[in-house]
Amino acid sequence: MYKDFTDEIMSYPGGEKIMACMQCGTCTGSCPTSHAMQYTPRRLISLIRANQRETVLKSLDIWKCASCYTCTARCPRGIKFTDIMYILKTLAWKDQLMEENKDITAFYSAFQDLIAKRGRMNESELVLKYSLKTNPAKLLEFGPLGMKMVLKGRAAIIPPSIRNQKQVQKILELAKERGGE
Amino acid sequence: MSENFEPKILGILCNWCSYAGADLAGTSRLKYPANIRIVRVMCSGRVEPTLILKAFQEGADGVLVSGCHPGDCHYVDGNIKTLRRTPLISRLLTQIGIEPERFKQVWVSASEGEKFGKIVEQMVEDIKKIGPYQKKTGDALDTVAHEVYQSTKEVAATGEEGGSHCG
Amino acid sequence: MIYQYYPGCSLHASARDYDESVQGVVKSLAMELKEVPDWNCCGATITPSLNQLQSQILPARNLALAAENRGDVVVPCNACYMSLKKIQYNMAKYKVVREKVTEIFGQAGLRLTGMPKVRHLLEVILEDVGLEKIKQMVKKPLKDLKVVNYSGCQLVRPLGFDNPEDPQALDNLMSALGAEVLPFSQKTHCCGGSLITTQPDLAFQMVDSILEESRAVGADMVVVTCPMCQLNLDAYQDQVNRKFNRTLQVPITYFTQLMGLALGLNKNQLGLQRGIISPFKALEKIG
Amino acid sequence: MSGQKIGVYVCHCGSNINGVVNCSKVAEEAAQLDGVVVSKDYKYMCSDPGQEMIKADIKEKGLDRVVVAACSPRMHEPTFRKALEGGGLNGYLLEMANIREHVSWVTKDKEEATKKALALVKGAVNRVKYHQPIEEKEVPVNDATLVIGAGIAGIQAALQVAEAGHKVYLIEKKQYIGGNMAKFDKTFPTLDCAACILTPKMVDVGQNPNIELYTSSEVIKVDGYVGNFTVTVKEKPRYINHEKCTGCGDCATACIMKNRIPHEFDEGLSKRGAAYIPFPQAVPLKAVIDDQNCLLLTRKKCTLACVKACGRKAINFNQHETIHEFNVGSIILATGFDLFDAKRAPQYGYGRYPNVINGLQFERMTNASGPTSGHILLEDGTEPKSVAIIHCVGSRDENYNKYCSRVCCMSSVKFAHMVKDHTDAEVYEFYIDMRTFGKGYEEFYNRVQEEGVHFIRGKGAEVAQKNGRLVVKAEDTLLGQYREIPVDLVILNTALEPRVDAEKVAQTLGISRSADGFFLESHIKLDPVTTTTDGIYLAGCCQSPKDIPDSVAQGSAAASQSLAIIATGKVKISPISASVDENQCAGCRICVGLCPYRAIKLNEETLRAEINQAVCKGCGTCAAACPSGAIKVSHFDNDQLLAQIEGVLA
Amino acid sequence: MANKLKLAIYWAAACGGCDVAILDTDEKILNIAEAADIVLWPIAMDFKYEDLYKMEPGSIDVCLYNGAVRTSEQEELARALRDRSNVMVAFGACASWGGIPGLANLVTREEIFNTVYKETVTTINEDDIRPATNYQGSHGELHLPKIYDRVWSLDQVVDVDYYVPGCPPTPETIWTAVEAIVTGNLPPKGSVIGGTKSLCDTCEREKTEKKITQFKRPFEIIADPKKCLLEQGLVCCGPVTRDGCGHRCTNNNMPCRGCYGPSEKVNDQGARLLNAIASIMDVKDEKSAAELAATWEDPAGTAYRFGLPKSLIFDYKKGGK
Repeated sequence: MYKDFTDEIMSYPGGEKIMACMQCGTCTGSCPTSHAMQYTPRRLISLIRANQRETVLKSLDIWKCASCYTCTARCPRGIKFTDIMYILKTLAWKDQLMEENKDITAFYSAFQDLIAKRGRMNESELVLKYSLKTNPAKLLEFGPLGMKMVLKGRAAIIPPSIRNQKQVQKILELAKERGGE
Repeated sequence: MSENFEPKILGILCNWCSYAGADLAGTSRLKYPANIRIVRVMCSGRVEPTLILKAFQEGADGVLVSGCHPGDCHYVDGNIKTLRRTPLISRLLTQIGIEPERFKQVWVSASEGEKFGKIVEQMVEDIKKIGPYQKKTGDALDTVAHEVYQSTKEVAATGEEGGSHCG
Repeated sequence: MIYQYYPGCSLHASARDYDESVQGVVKSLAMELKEVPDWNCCGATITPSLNQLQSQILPARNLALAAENRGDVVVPCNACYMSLKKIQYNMAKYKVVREKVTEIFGQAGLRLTGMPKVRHLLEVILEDVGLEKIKQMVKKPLKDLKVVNYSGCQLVRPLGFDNPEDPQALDNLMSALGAEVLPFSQKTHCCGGSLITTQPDLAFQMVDSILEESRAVGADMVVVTCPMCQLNLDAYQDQVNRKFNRTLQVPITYFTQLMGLALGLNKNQLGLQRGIISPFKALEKIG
Repeated sequence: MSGQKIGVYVCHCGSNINGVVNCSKVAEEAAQLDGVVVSKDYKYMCSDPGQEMIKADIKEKGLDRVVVAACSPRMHEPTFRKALEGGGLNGYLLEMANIREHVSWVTKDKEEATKKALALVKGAVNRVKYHQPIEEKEVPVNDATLVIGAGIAGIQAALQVAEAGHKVYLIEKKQYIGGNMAKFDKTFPTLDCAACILTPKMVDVGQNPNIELYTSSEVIKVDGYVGNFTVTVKEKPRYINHEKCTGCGDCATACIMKNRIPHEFDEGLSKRGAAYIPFPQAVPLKAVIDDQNCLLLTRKKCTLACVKACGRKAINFNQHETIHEFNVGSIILATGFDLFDAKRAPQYGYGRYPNVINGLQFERMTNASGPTSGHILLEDGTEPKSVAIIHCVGSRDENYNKYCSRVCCMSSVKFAHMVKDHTDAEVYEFYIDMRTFGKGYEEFYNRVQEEGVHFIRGKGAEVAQKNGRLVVKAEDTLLGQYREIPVDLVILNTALEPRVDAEKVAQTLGISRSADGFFLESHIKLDPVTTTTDGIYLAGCCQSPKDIPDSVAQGSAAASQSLAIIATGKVKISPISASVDENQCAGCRICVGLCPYRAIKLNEETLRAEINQAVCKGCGTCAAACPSGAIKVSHFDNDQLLAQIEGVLA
Repeated sequence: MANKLKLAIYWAAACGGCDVAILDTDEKILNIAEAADIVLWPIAMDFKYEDLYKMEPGSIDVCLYNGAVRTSEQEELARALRDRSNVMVAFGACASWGGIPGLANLVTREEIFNTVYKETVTTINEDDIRPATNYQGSHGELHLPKIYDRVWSLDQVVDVDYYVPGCPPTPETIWTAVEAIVTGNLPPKGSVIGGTKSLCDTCEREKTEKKITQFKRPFEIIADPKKCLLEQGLVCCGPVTRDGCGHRCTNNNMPCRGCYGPSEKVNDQGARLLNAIASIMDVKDEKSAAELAATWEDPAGTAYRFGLPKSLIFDYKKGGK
């Protein structure tokens, strides 16, 4: 369906300018987490253009993006690298190619499940679900902070929800059916 | 509409920016559809709707007018006159039954060869969707009318034999 | 002026203080906020990481609901603000997004009847009320209060209303309220909000560099415009300080809380008591 | 239109056209067209044999119209017009069909290309039937030249014209000449002292009797056309009598605003008063009074210390602006560039951190007569131990300027050398690509590499302060790692941008600008000096960023263009112009206000519009607007265009 | 009376004003009657088709055909009259350029039928009966003319010798035409009876440099009777319209609507007018141009009030080019 990985990335909104990259590294230099990456943003672009799909999607580096959009704002060639990171993450998620990381899988799916269930987010339930999915001992870690939040009145005791939850579920399902593109 | 409909597009380009821009597309070896036929004018301000209507009369499916970007006119502000005319010409064309996709007025500078190619590409695509321009030559019943006329002539001819002039 | 209010999930939970101060301030400014009926979560940074189309459809539903009513959509949360603006941008720019969203909407009984303007609360206050008027309304100037202003990322990038590298809006507002605005290079550096749960090591470092500079320049508090930033810098501050051996605590306040104070509202009315790091000591300066 | 004899010539342009378009088929089919008596295809029509073929056919076969299907008329129309004239036909009886740029080079499918080429040929054949002979107009040339801008390019051009014995009016907006180059210390790649090579030229300008220098002056109006421009120049009052002033500087010492105003010439690194001497080698070496800061001029209140201090009574606050008018034959535009304001990219900390400076500030710092007497110093007066040089600030960047500023790689290498030369500091250069293409440039780069400069391939992304020290954040792309490099001084090598008033200047002179905002040349390769307006030439950075050797070369080239016109004594001007058919004009006045050159007037006696042929440039806007169809534009008239449209669509 | 002129007058798609205009020549009508024998004038005398078909080619000296061609009957008569007339005159704006009926070309026949036979509130037509050419009645089959898809000017259907412009032609114009015909002092074929330049030529209103800041409709302002109407924002067709009408409209402070057709060198009346007017709009950017242009209500209907079928876009010979 796609000529190569570059072609695939370019087919998504935000991915279209990837061929314009001149490998200047402004993205990496601007990135608050690139210091912890094996493949820096600039290198990821190189890898994409070298058709190394698996290497890229397997890498946990793409999950280190903090969505701060500094690379996007500064890119001298107008490449929306934050959007490309999102595209990479969705592909890795869809094709289940990412290296195993319980924390990431559990947190992201807990969040997504909550939206599907209630339409809105609440931190208490999210943390609870996340901890149960990973390691219930985590609850002890979150415990002190959670208590403080409760005491300060900053934890929702009754989970919020919306009236037309069916509609939200329906649009989410329809979106999923359409390949998530 | 036919499967392999290839629209004919007339491009009227100003000499200094857009024609040079189209030249640049050439010198840069950019490929774009061969549907456009370019006619050069010195300034887009030279373009009058007569030229556009003539194109449709001659079987064009679309007309593209292009000049220098406002502020960059070789003749100071000829393109300002172009931009004054465009909205009224577009409305006139729409009113007389020419779809808006068929007339485009754009700005292409001498350095925008790539943009020129893209514009042509887009226009060809848009016009392919709406199909060929139907000339306003009237309805298919022309032939019927003609037949009626012929038959009345026959009636007249038969009548002549025994008739006389009146009035 | 009537506006449509999209509070976002946090303001009904962990950022109740923000919501309280927003309500207080808008009342003083004679702005009317009406909540977008039955709004849903915008998907934040999670949904776009998992499913491209879902991440378009979620905020799009909010726009469709908002389009039924009149008034600009006012968003107090940076992340929600960006999500909503981004879907607008994508729908305008990409035909495929437009078509898929409308197609799905068609099947779910939704219709996008217009494109309401999406604006951050700070943007609305500065543009529609204006600094001049705010200056006149100040009852209790924030004199002697030294603040650093932290706009965060998504207020200014990629579709924000202020300079993405050196935003001015918050500085101007705080100066107008009488506070002393200290130079701060971390204004738009990321706090790591989206990574704090899953990759705390990365995020803690980011939180620390923001807090560290605020302490270095001598700020009494960090002013924020986003519940995510506030939570990160406030609730995790003790953990971060422990990790990097810092001793000083810096309170993190919402711009609306300080604005409320300056406009003469009561401290507790503004949720100031809800800060994990209490701002009260720092606020003694202004009495 | 019967009885015409048209010759059609289809050019192969080697394989450029014939590789895609079936030229012989086009020629064959063109032969069938009404009025065509000769139709041939040939390898290179623009070659001598090609042109001879046309001439011979005109003579032997009695052709009265010619169509050449070849490259763009913008390329070879003059060539083939000459060929027609060689055969005894008026050059305007030619029409070209552009089957190279508009067909063979842009079309993939050969069949489609051939079809399109034939359509264009049909259009040309149809059109040429309506062509009329047009005589080109010749006008005498005024032998004076106007040079706008007295930087290195303008100075070079002015001197060259003046030395050839012709009058030059040299106009400079600033109070002194020399432009940006006067601020430099050393020049790459030879490390010549900029002042040593520029100052003699500046002095020559001051002394050459053929050069009339106007500083503090601006061109406010240009009328006329090639050979006969009338230029209006506004000279601002300087409040100094130049005859009397000796440039001693006593007024500067006396001024009560002394040391209070940032000095532009030192890029803000030093302070001056409201009365000051711009710099020691300034030409003219006269005092300047800054009307924005002079207390007398701004607040009407001052002790007049300068007036008292001036022994020659040269200060005169009653001066007013003067308007001058000159008649010149050609104009050389050399207005130079503005430096990108690094504050527009706040991530680099310019304006926030005092030890972040731009290239020109560094030049001033290293200049022996500059604010630090040639020492590279930090704000606290100490020498830096580590210096970063960031390339491409504001260049090669969609957010600011897409183009490469061309001089920064080399000047950065020069800066690195200067730092190494003046201090013991480590130097880090952050670059995207090294572009050292000139004579001796790569060698210079090599030399500086060997001096121990660290070249880091990665664009500096941000300058921050950590623990009281500046750090440059960047990716070392060859390492594939994010790096933070602590330094004491950061030099931002910022982009060269079009002057902020470039748009106004372009409008005043009636010339165009390219997408990047610089003035537009006629042809980027073959005609980089002339503009699209005849008689106006470009030199130096106002056309595009360039270094000193290129600016000088272009200054000379522009001068030779001016001299060529003067030598010819007369110029041909485009004969394409509009005229009014009195028998059709109803005097409605719609056309009158449309002419950008005010060439149309209503004759109050006949109540008919009249067009001044000498002023009309032939754009045809009036003809398009004339409701009566009374205005004709030669060579672009309705019958010609309509016939062509009919042809290309047939 | 053998050398009396044989005159035919026919009324096609028109309002009838042209016939009235002939009567309007007042006492001159008597002169016409003196000079000519009227061999056919359906509005005034009883004629049958066969009377016409029985006539020999050339048996009519002059035919004044008024009205545009919209139906097969009108085309049939045009051809029959042409065949039998030495001189064919398109009489009035409708015959010459399509006139007011020609504005129907802005919509299709189907759209017109839908409006007339279906959509208007007062229409009750449950069986959706539409005009048809054949009808089987109790006494046999009836035939009705076909309504064409568009309106044609006379010269798009048959060869025309002269044009008498106007809606309707002024008595002076009619008399000039008749006089020319009677005296045999005929202008070149294809001539239009009237001036050659545009109406502005003889318009006495004061003209200055033109600029339009807003388009106005005649009812919106009381125009200054001394100044050019165009300069006051009223769309006046004078600049593109043939002189010769005697300024009937502009003398009454109303803008010219163009009924005398295009002046000599104007190839497309509407397009030329529109372009001329657009050129003097007082705007400098695309946004304000669009905004100002939007204040001109119905550009095509104004610029082509009397000449739409002769616009280049519609200008074909019927049944081919």
